Amino acid sequence: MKLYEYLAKEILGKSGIPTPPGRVAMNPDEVAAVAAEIGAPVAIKAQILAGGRGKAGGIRFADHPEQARAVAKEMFGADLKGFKIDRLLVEKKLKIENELYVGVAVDGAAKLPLLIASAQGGMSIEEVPEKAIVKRPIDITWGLYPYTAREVVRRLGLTGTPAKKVAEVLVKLYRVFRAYDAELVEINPLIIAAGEGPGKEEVIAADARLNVDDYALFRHKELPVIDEGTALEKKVKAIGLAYVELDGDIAVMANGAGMAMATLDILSRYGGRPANFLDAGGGASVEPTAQAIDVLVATKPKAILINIFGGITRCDDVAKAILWVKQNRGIPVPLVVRLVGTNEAEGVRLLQEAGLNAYRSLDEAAAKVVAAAGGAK
Amino acid sequence: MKLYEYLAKEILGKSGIPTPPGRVAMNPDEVAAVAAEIGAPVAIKAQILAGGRGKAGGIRFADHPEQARAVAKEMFGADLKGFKIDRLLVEKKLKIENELYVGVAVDGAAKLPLLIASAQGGMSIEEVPEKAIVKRPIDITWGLYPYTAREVVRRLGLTGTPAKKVAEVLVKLYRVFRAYDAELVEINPLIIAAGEGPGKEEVIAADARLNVDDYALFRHKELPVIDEGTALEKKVKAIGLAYVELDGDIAVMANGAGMAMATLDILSRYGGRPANFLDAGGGASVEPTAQAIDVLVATKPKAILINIFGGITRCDDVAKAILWVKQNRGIPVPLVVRLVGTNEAEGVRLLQEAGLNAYRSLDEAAAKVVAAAGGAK
Amino acid sequence: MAIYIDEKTKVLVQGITGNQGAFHTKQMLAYGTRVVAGTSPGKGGQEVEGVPVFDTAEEAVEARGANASVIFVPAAFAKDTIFDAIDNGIKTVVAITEGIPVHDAMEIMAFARAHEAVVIGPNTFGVISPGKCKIGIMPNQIYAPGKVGVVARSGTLSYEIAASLTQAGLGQTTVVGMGGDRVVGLSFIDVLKRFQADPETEGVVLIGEIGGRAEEEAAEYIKGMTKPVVAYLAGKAAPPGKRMGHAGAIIERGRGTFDSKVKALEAGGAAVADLPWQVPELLKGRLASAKAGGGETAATRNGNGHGEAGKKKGKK
Amino acid sequence: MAIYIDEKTKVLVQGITGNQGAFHTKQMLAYGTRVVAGTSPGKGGQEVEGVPVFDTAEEAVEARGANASVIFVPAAFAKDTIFDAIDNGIKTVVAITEGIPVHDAMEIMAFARAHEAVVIGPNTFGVISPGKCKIGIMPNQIYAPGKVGVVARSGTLSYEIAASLTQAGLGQTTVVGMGGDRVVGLSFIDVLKRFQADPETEGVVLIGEIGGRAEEEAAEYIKGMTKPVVAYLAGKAAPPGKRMGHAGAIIERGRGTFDSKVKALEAGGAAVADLPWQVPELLKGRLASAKAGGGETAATRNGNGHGEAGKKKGKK
Repeated sequence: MKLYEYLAKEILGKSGIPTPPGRVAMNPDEVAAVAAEIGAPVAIKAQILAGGRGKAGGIRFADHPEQARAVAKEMFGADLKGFKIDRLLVEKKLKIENELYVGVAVDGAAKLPLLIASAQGGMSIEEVPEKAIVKRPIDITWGLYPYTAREVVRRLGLTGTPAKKVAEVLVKLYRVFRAYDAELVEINPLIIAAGEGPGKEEVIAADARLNVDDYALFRHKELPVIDEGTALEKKVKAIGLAYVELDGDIAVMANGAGMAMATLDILSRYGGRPANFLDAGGGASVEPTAQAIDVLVATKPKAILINIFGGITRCDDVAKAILWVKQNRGIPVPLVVRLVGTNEAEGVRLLQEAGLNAYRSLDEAAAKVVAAAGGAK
Repeated sequence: MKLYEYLAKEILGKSGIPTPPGRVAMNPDEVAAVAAEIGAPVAIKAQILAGGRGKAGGIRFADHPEQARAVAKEMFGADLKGFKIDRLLVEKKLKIENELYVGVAVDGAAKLPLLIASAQGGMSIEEVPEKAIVKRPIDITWGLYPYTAREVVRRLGLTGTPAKKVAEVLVKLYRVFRAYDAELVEINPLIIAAGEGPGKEEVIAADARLNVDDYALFRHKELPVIDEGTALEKKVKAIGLAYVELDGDIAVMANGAGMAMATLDILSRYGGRPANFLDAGGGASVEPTAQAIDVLVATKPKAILINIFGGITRCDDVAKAILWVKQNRGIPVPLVVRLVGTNEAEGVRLLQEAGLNAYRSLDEAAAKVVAAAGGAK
Repeated sequence: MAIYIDEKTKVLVQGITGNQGAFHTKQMLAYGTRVVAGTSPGKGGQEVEGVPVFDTAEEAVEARGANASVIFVPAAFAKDTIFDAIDNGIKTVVAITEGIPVHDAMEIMAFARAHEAVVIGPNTFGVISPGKCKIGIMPNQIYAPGKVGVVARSGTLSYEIAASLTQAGLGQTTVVGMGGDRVVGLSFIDVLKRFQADPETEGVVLIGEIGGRAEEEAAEYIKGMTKPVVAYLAGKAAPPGKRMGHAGAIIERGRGTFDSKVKALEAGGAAVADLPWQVPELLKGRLASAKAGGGETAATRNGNGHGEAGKKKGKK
Repeated sequence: MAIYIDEKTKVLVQGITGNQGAFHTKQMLAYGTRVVAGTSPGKGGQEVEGVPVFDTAEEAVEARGANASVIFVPAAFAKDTIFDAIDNGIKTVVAITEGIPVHDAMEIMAFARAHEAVVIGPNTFGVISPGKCKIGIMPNQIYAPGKVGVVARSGTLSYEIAASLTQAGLGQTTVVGMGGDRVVGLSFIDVLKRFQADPETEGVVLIGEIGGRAEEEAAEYIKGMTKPVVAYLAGKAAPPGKRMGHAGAIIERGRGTFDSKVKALEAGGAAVADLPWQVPELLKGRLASAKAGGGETAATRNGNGHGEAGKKKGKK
């Protein structure tokens, strides 16, 4: 789950990392009020769950509260990178000396947290040349200690007060990463501001991103629920399954991500164009599977392909789900079912009794559904 | 630092371990008020920093608030195991099914936390036969997980709801141990109460002890400061040195605990009786050393022995401290100094210039001071 | 021989009293797996499918000599349960559970490393050495004993391919599911090393997918292998930037694309099948030429397998 | 030979810019110790007594090849500093710092164990191999190279006894301070094993005190040693139940009493001196009879040393 910038900053702030004075606002009046409260000039930042916001015009500035209100009026409701702007973060505009990147992410290959830092902040870390990035795997058993942070800031070329303060931020950032079950927490840019002169430099998180592991949300009731994706994606997520929208006309359900992808590959090979795919996952029982099929029907495809190789998923459960939808909602388009594996015989029998056919070969089923959808394109 | 029972219970309660309803009271009226509030019968428990309180009469009961007031009047101001009672914990009297002991302590030899549990609670763990005690060292790297707690409760012979709840208490108790830098945290007795029938048993911390590592108090500003020991011991502790009162007439200062003990041993051998001993520690500078000598003088001994083998402690600093006390406060009793080690020549020179003699041999110094104090006893 | 598990493996089912735990205990017993014990805190003393249930792994190991464990407990309890197994000396843990928080997974792997235990999964279908032992949730009927090692990221896709291997007369030494989560215990290389060292395994099938760098890294190792490797990769038609169900299956910044993986694997000497059911034929070709060519490594061969089966080309 | 440190040891002083750090750097250099670097975060680039100061142990190890470290930082920073040293490959850490929280000490020892490093201390006077290397705060002038190993819980008491050994012509291979805190890195047995294995060490002096069970455990090990051991124990006159400065030096529930320790050590074959300055004479007797008796273990000898020197008895 991605958190809005302002929520991520609230969490960083609570953890002792300095953030700019400011607050989120839900309408232009509130924007003007916050600008008056914290003092202009201010930055007005669209709160959307996507990167590259700055370049897309999602960050603007105002020199006084009235200007802030005017700018806010333009921004609210506007579309930014596919998201409608419904909240703005109003912050004191910062005097920037230097911009760094610091982040902690899960490194799947190393099976460890990875501390990432660069002296070239302000742009997406993907655009920073590899040699300007410091990466340091952290032993999750022991955590990130100040000495490691000192080693990293030395590699960034920092000295004096900025070195000390950035090292402190790294230690706190890792704590946030752990405490909030983050997949990624990053501050970009982490800015160094002049403060009141040499030795008084300040280090401030100017932008922040915090993505919390969906699997760990059960132990983070303190966090607001933020739903991403289209309405349909949200609906399927609520059932507990994975759903991806594509731009073709054949709706696809398969069980297992690898099988789902292979099914798309095979459809493509036959010239079919998938409308979406739905991963029925491992071991979904009758009811969620029925709900999932219902979702597929609702996308109004030209045809539907259900491809199940039963392991933890039982073929008879899938058959029951199909029959439930057929009987209760109706399936108005051609449905091709491929059903093998656990409890296959029982599943096939149930479908046959209801006059539905089930294929054993995926090859055959794919050819069939492409034809049913009007042939190769 | 030892915490009073009521403070220890506050901490356990905040950590999710059930404690009896109740509150501390500082006078008989308050005791009666608490008794009325929580409902009689109540237990009234003297809050002192010593064990064995129950046997010594420090726990009494009352059936109604007026009786509670009367009992409290008798208890306040009374002496209990060398402590004057100045606060009482008033708690709901519990119906006890079963009494357990659970605790976590630092195991110096294993260099690990040690989980200790026994089905024979209610008495001092020292009195429980070794074979009735379950000990389990905890890998501090990983902590205490529920599975370990389940293994321990199984060894205690618990099953069903009590097993489940006691296991939960163990996990929480370990968290308190770690979070509060405890040297020891124990619940004794941890009682199992019948609750509303089978499967509804409740597990409640009826008494609790929490000793926090003095060295870690700097990171526990949330805790109240509780001073133990005599006035003099407190004074020396404030200087940052270790002081122990004994019952003889020769005041002893040495540097290092081993040396201090050896000095007492040698004095004893010559028939001398130490009044106390003060460990000047490693590397104390002039001012605290002078304050320490000042404390020794204030105990009005018949003679004073200062035995310094300088390592991190410098002999010249010790000499300066002695001279400062001599000049500013006066030393009215015979002073025998033994001074060797780091900066010895300079220290001896300073003493000699002020007309004081310093011995190189501890044997000789010990004999001398015993004679000065009136000979062997 | 087989890798990770064989006929001597004594299996503990953790979470045996749950629906999935009980169902798959029955399936594993039916397959002939020596399921010796189960755990379920608070339910010690019960039986599931004739298997005794204990409160703790400690008892299960003491009383029944379990030396491998399979995890069916809910995600929130998985870390504690796996720690329980490993701390009590179990060196092979198969974590079926889906939805384990990734921080828990990192801690599990660190704990396993410190105790020299192997964790297969999480979010895996398990591991099977056909005819000897099955630990997992895969269908019983699709495997056969034989000479092919199979390692896969994805469950059902591996069933598809295992079934086609069996149908083609290519039995398996062991089929290993690495698991679909972002942090899992085994890498392709870990498993390939075992297959390379296993005297009974003559060829290996690697079933990968887009995203991450695991297949590219495996390709480097394959260069030094003396046994032929045939790969199938899912996700050719997947659009970049969309997460395809598995945590890793997302193409980001040109990394982990289908083409880069195919290229790396072929450069490493593996053959890459276009369609799942082409794997057996490709492998047969490779096995035949390996027999003819002796112990050369994949890197010294110059066969480029991609499309071989489709184009019906023989070995050069 | 010496144990733990010798003329090849290159020392890093952590906390070199503080008063104690700077003072003892000077003393160690004066003794001839190869102090090659210091650390003090934020003060990299400075020099102390001609020794270069770095911000991190990493730089000190890279630039100067430090392979041992001595800790003078305040207690609150000790854990981070020791982790820094160990994580950068230093295998011998001497922690002088007093007042380290006991939970930090437990974590330090776990970290050291995981990294196969030795921590001497905390709250130790250090370790010295006379004539070769001194890492610590002990006076320079009281030691001499020789054949006796000394291990002590307490600093000043060990100075007293080391000085008396030197005066009696008994030089030392190494003198080790275990440290006075409740949790320290070394046990008597750890050090005795090293002395037993060290070809140059011919006899050992053990300086213990009341409290705990360390001396009793050491006594068990001494039974199997081929080298003579003489012990001195402090705390004979200490009243039970009072903590005598050191964390462990308290007699509780009849454990760790002076008499129980003397009994155990004598049963183990060690001689126990009544007074510190009797140690050299006792040791000379033991060394002479060990030479006469060859490689017998302490347990096979029947000498009871307690009071030997006082009573001027010869060896039986």
